[in-house]
Amino acid sequence: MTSDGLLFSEPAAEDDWDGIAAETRVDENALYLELDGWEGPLDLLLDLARRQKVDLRSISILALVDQYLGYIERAEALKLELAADYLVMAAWLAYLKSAMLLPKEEQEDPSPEELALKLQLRLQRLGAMRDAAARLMGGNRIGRDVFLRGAPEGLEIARKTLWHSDQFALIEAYGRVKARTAPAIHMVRERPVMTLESALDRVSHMLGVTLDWMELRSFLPPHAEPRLRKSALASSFVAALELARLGKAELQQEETFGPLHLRRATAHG
Amino acid sequence: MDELARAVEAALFATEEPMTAEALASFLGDAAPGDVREALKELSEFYGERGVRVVERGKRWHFETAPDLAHLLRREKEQVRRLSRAATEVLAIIAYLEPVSRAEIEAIRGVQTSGGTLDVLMEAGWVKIAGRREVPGRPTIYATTAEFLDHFGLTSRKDLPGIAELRATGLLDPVEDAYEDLVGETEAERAAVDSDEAVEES
Amino acid sequence: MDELARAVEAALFATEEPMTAEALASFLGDAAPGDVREALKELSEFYGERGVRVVERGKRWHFETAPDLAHLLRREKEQVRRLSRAATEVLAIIAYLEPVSRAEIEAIRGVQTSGGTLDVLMEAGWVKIAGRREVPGRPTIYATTAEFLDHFGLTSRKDLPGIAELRATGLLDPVEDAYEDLVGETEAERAAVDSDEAVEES
Repeated sequence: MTSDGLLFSEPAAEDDWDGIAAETRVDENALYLELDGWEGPLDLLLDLARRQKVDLRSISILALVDQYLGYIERAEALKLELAADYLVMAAWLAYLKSAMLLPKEEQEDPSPEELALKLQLRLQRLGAMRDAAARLMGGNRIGRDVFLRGAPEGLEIARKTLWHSDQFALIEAYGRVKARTAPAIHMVRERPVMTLESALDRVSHMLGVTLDWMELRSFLPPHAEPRLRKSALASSFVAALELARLGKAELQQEETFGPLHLRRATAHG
Repeated sequence: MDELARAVEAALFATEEPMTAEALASFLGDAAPGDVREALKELSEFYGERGVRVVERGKRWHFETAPDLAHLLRREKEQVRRLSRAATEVLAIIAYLEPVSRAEIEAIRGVQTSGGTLDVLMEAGWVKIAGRREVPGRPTIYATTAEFLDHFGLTSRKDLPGIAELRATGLLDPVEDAYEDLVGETEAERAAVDSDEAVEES
Repeated sequence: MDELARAVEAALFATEEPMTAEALASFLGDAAPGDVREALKELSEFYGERGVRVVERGKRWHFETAPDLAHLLRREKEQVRRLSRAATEVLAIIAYLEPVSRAEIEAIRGVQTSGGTLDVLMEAGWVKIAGRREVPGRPTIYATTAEFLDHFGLTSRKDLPGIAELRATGLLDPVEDAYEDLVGETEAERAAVDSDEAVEES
């Protein structure tokens, strides 16, 4: 909207309106239009209605419609660009006016009376709120009418933390630290084993004693505990394979998983 | 002057924010809120016509200067927030009709309310979001705050200028309700209310 | 109460700075400084033993709350909080091995110790700075205080159970127990015994 072409009297266009001068001053001689100053068509209508200088409950809606339409016409004559909502309101009011002038029996539903009454009620409400705003702003406002203490000492509750713990927590914490940070040493449990070297020695030595086939198990240490016996069996088996590979022993097994026999290799070439 | 009254007087003098009787009681240790309220009333009466007074604003109490001295003090101290006309209207609508949705505000003003207007009022601490209306769309509804009452010198919303009269004349009711009320009346009454009677006859 | 006294009272209340009688007189328009001084004296007497008073400090006047109520307006509220796990660990290390530097505490805990943890312990009054270690960098070393012994119900640090006792009460991790079972006394245990002895010696 522009504010340079202009037909009507001032609606207060201040940005910092504090509501004290609520009544719009009516100055019929200095009418100019500044649509920016109105908060939409309803606001303009309220302003026009108030110019009728009667209670909002007894304004003439027909006169109000004429005023509004006249206003819009003048704005158009001045080639003012009007916001769409002002034109919509103008069209609606023009319709309302024509409907109101019809004989009662030709009136449609909703009746123009109803529409007019509702418009009037809306204007009353807007007017009431506008007055209320003005009175509200006119009250004893802090910083304008009443003043608070300039330099209040302030109330203060200093929060002080009282730390609490106990002996058990302390000792437990130390235990936790010590346990967590004790050097970690990984030990492999000592187990009785027969190494491959000792099995080789043992088996080749025993092979030297006899020429007969001997079962592998008879090479094992006689009274060994079960864990050592297991280790000795594995080592002796590997030793037997090794001796066979070197051509120092011969192996024989009758059946799968059957007893494994070995004897000294006969020197035959 | 008893010790509690002295303590309440001092605390109210020293505080930077208005305080409820309960807050004062809790601040002053183990005082009974009832006793504090009693002390506040006494103080309020005691200061009465002095240069400063003790007032209640939305259940919170504070000291302020007497309003009739405004002209003496205003000169250098005026620091009031200037509000746009739109903002004052929106504030009034919220105050008188709370809680209201933006659509309801707009219905009364006949124009859209820019988000900035509500922001200004919320930033000032005078308006707060008061939940949502349980209707389709669940619109946000707005209400005024204790700071609003404080700033505008109102003891409670009942103190809003003219609110009782506005309520009695139905001006706080929606247009539709008001219309129903009106057309429910007899023809005679309607004619009296109907402003366009003369026009219709012409 | 005359109008000037009311105005002086309100002005003194609203001002942010103490004001001289002359400044008040000029602020309040055409009041005579003598009258203002008279009003100030009246006010000062009037408030007398109330919760607030009007006082003169170096020719400037202001309102203040009664000094005997200061304890009510600025109060300390004590809040009991339990020491965090981390802080308890740090405290335990200091208690068992004091005096220790932060680096030593960290080496023992295996994690960094935030400055805040030591601050909390010092705020609690249980740990104090016990000088500096005369090594490169001269790190601050920490020790426990008498309040520490008091709070934890210890007569002296000798009352703290040694590692052997901790183990007996199951306060050491089972992993460590198993380890000790297997290898018997180790470097680690000897170190622990050493520190026990250190505690007992101190």
